[in-house]
Amino acid sequence: MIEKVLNKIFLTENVFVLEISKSFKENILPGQFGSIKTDLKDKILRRPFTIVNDGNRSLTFLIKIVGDSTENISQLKKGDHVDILYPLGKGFEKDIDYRKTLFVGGGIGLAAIIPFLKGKKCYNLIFGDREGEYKNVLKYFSLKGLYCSEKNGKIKGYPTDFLNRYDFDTVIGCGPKEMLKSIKKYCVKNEKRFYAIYEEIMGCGIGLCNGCAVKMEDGDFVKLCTEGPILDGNRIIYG
Amino acid sequence: MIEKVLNKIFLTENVFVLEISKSFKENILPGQFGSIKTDLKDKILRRPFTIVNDGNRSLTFLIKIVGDSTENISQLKKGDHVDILYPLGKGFEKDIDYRKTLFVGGGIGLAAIIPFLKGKKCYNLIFGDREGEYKNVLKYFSLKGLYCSEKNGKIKGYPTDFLNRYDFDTVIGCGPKEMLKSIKKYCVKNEKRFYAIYEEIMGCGIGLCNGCAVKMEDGDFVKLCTEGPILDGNRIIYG
Amino acid sequence: MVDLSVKIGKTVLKTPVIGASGCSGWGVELSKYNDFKKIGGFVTKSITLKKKVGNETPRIKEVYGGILNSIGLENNGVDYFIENILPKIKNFKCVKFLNLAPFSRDDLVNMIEYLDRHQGFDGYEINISCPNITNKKINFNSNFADSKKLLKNIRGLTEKTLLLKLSPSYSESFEIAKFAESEGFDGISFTNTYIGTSVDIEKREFVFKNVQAGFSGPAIKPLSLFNVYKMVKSVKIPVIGIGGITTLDDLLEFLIVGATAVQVGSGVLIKPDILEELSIGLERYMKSKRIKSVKEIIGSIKERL
Amino acid sequence: MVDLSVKIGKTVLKTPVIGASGCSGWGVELSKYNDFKKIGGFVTKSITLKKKVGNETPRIKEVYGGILNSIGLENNGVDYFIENILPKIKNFKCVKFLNLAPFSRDDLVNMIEYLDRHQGFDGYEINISCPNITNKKINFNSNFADSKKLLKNIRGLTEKTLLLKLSPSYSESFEIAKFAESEGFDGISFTNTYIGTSVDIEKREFVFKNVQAGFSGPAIKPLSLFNVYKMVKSVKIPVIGIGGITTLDDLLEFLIVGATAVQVGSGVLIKPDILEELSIGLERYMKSKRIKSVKEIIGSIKERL
Ligand SMILES: Cc1cc2nc3c(=O)[nH]c(=O)nc-3n(C[C@H](O)[C@H](O)[C@H](O)COP(=O)(O)OP(=O)(O)OC[C@H]3O[C@@H](n4cnc5c(N)ncnc54)[C@H](O)[C@@H]3O)c2cc1C
Ligand SMILES: Cc1cc2nc3c(=O)[nH]c(=O)nc-3n(C[C@H](O)[C@H](O)[C@H](O)COP(=O)(O)OP(=O)(O)OC[C@H]3O[C@@H](n4cnc5c(N)ncnc54)[C@H](O)[C@@H]3O)c2cc1C
Ligand SMILES: Cc1cc2nc3c(=O)[nH]c(=O)nc-3n(C[C@H](O)[C@H](O)[C@H](O)COP(=O)(O)O)c2cc1C
Ligand SMILES: Cc1cc2nc3c(=O)[nH]c(=O)nc-3n(C[C@H](O)[C@H](O)[C@H](O)COP(=O)(O)O)c2cc1C
Ligand code: FES
Ligand code: FES
Repeated sequence: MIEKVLNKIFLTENVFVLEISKSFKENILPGQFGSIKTDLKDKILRRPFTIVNDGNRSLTFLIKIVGDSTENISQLKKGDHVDILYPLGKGFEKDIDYRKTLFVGGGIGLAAIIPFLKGKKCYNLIFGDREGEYKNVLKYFSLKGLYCSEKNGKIKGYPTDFLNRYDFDTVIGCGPKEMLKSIKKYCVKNEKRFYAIYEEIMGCGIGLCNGCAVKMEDGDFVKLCTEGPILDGNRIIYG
Repeated sequence: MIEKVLNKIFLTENVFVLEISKSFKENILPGQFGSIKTDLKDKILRRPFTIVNDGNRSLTFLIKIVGDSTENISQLKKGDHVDILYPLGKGFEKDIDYRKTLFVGGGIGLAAIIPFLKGKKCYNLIFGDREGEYKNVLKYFSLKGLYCSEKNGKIKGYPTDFLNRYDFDTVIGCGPKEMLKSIKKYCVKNEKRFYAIYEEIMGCGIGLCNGCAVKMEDGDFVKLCTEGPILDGNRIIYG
Repeated sequence: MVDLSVKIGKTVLKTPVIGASGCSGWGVELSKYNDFKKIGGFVTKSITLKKKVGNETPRIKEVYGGILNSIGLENNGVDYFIENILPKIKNFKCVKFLNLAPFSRDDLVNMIEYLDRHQGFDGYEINISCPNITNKKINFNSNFADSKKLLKNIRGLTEKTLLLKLSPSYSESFEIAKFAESEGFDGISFTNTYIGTSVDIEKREFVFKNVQAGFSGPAIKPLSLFNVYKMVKSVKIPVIGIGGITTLDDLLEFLIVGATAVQVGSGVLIKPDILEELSIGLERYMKSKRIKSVKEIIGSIKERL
Repeated sequence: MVDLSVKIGKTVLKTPVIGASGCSGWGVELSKYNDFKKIGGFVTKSITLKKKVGNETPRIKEVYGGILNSIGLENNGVDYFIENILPKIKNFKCVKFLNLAPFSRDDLVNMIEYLDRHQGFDGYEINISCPNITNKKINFNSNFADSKKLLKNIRGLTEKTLLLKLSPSYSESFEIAKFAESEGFDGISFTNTYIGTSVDIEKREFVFKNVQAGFSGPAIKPLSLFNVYKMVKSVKIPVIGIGGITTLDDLLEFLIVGATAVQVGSGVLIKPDILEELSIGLERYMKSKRIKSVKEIIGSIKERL
């Protein structure tokens, strides 16, 4: 599917918001993603990015530059073409009791949390910002929550150090694997539900290749791209 | 060597003049060329282009878009970087008696002729322009000569149909292989000298790989990139 | 009208463009991106007798110009396929080959006997060349004698079209192909992936737990084009050319050297509608060159003797 | 200071980065682009006993991610080399290996006897693996017995460092390498180019008159990385890793799996100063990681047993 770039705003030195046209009428559920193919000739695979906002005429992404493809996407200008497959992945359809749910985001993992908080007044959010780069991002999406960072910022420490400050029965989390691992430890010990929005390198993104397998506790593998990306965080074996 | 784009002018739909900075002080002889590496990741080899003008602070090229690399080069903007090796090839050092020499150019082969005519008042030039695209190019370089074209244009026919109109002992020619072949036939029959500025696909362009071999009449092969690109047109076996 | 159809065994494909095993899933996902009436067909993911859990992650790594994969034949076994998948793909309008990955001759015989009682597919592609199964004992492709024992009298078990998928990493592949021909196989699918590896420099470890992985994609096309040409010279039965095909030019090169049809693997992972796109592209090419039947292209290479 | 030096036989190279045969010309052109005091060395174009005219054009074709070449060992023979080229390269400050391409055992013996009377080079790389010589009889690499006859007692002819260059296209290469080791060879240069082809669609002809050509460049790196790892496991003498190396990461991957040094071929054709660039890059990497000697990197792969 070829869409067009509508808008691109850099929020930090290497994190930017990308808005593209949306030709498919399907509405997008939280957790669903699009998979972009750049025109870099030596890059074979598409790259997956969470759909952060479904503006029914446009799609919004929050992307951090980590390698060649994200770098290439960051240079797109208004009107440029984007080769993207969407919506992919299984959307989150369960209803959420926002009073009893804790959202935990780490770094660019925040992107996967944003769709859940759109238009919501009160929610519990802990956001870990290792190098303290994401302040503008929180402001841009007008997100409020417990903001912690290892280096600067008032509250020092990892997001998982503050779980016990909240009364919740479910965690919805996305971020680096170490963070998800320690959330699992906490949730299993305290019998909390944990939905992890997981990230693994993908091949096709549409269920053809078995390349995105995630190992679960019963030894079985689950396809992240079609059965995820939101999985039962308490059963994932974090590689 | 990394040079900078100073200027780029499209003379026709797919022929453009490219001017780049010149850091090496060496002066450039007619026939010498530069070899450009684009940033297209799937294109391995450099592409050779005749140095059309040595402006001692800049180098000028006349390039026709025929494939991906020439297309990529045509999109360079002022200030962009150009990865180029130059000067390459053996320059033409013999003196030329312009009254007794006939220059014959075919299509983009004209580029290799231009350095010989720079600043010259009177010379004999036959220029074959198959689809009649090169009028502006001749004007831009203020070249005058017998202009023939198969399709439109006053004088119909191939350049080689008009050789007998001139009194000469030497031909300096560059263009499609069929044209060079028929010039050879004429020059061998009428015992004329023929310097052919030959084009063959190159590998390294600097004498490392033996990939640019041109078969000569005594069965031997000659390296186009270091012993050429100007060769004895009467001895080349045109593939 | 131009005729793009080709025949392999009893199977007639509408176009010579087929989705390769392992990159076409079970066809269900593929049907969302291609009009199955306009493509040749697809080969299913490899099916093993019993459920097979795949290899550890990572299973896939992009390298310059291609993909390294170490999936490890992950599938739920032949019973699960018959109950849950076959019903879903039975009515797909294109040709369907089931790729079988036996670990022993009994496996192969049992699988064919189970499957042959059912309809809804056109034949089998026997895969004896998976590079991601480290257990050397069952790497038939590397051993001519083992392969002969495996393939002997398989022909008698089924009337359906029978293909053999071989690896480019063993010179034995050409002998095994001739043996399969003598045993009545209908075609040879050549090549499977090439054996490559990749190192994580910081961790000083191989990226894949099995060390080796299967290399595929545009980077290996010149190798497969030569291998397919050599195979066409070795057997008279149709050869299905596989390896790095992603453009119309690639497709034409394989047909010209003598491939009766082609499979596209990595190309589908990048562009899931490529099977339809290549079929339409071929049709347009033939119209523009006034070529009435694709058979005029197949094997049209001018040999220099 | 960090120590980048490596030893192969009696030869000590200042860095493990060497220009591959056929892509380094005679070193003369290369000396204009690299400070020879800062690189390991280079291997000359293949030398044959008598003058050898190369193949018909085209001899080189760029394909996706690599180069197909069918040069055909063009050179003016050993006498011309001794008279016209050796004097020019004698005083170059880096290691120089002469690549010899024998068509018979006598060729090889004569060439070494002629050359060994002279100084100004460090050793020989015997090339028995050129894919562009169609005369099957002299394709030693494909036949273990022929190779043994060719290489038997060659060691005694010279005190200089002796390398054997092998092709990835024949499984015999590993046996031949072990034999060369037992015969006292100092190292194995692995791999030569892979066999590929290309078709001119309009003309319906193979691009190369010999049909097959040698495939090299970044596209084949994962194949060579695995081949070199397998060779390191097969012989104890140093293995020089070759195949698609164009970046520092590539160089590190080959050293980590156990290559004592590497050769860069196609990479030099693209970037003639790459030998110096990679050597400097390796030095910077070692300084940043506080690695005192390159020997700490060589073979540092954590094996998963
Ligand atoms: C379901 C899903 C949703 C995602 N959503 C977002 C998003 O909203 N915003 C965003 O910026 N990124 C997101 N990512 C990650 C994004 O896909 C990678 O950043 C991107 O693929 C990197 O491509 P690259 O070529 O720039 O980097 P590469 O050159 O491919 O790799 C650079 C580095 O990033 C790592 N990396 C590459 N791909 C992934 C991956 N899929 N997951 C984790 N690490 C990876 C590599 O290991 C490497 O160290 C998502 C990934 C998944 C699987
Ligand atoms: C010594 C020399 C001087 C040259 N000077 C000029 C010049 O001043 N201006 C100019 O526009 N071009 C010049 N050329 C040709 C130029 O190098 C090719 O046009 C260029 O390499 C094409 O690259 P590409 O990637 O755009 O096309 P490709 O995709 O590489 O090829 C497109 C088509 O052009 C043909 N082609 C490619 N390379 C060559 C080549 N070297 N010679 C002939 N045909 C080729 C191919 O066969 C193909 O049909 C010169 C070539 C040589 C050898
Ligand atoms: C991710 C992936 C999974 C594959 N799985 C299988 C498989 O299960 N069985 C099989 O016979 N081939 C399998 N293959 C090999 C392909 O069918 C094909 O032979 C190979 O990839 C070369 O073609 P390509 O370059 O077009 O991908 C797989 C390839 C890839 C990339
Ligand atoms: C144009 C060209 C010419 C070559 N000539 C020779 C040769 O004469 N002798 C030889 O042993 N190898 C020759 N090679 C093979 C290279 O030495 C090297 O083994 C191969 O190209 C793989 O390395 P690369 O991918 O870095 O190029 C040649 C390679 C190329 C590209
Ligand atoms: S990425 Fe291919 S199946 Fe999930
Ligand atoms: S192009 Fe390499 S030697 Fe001329």
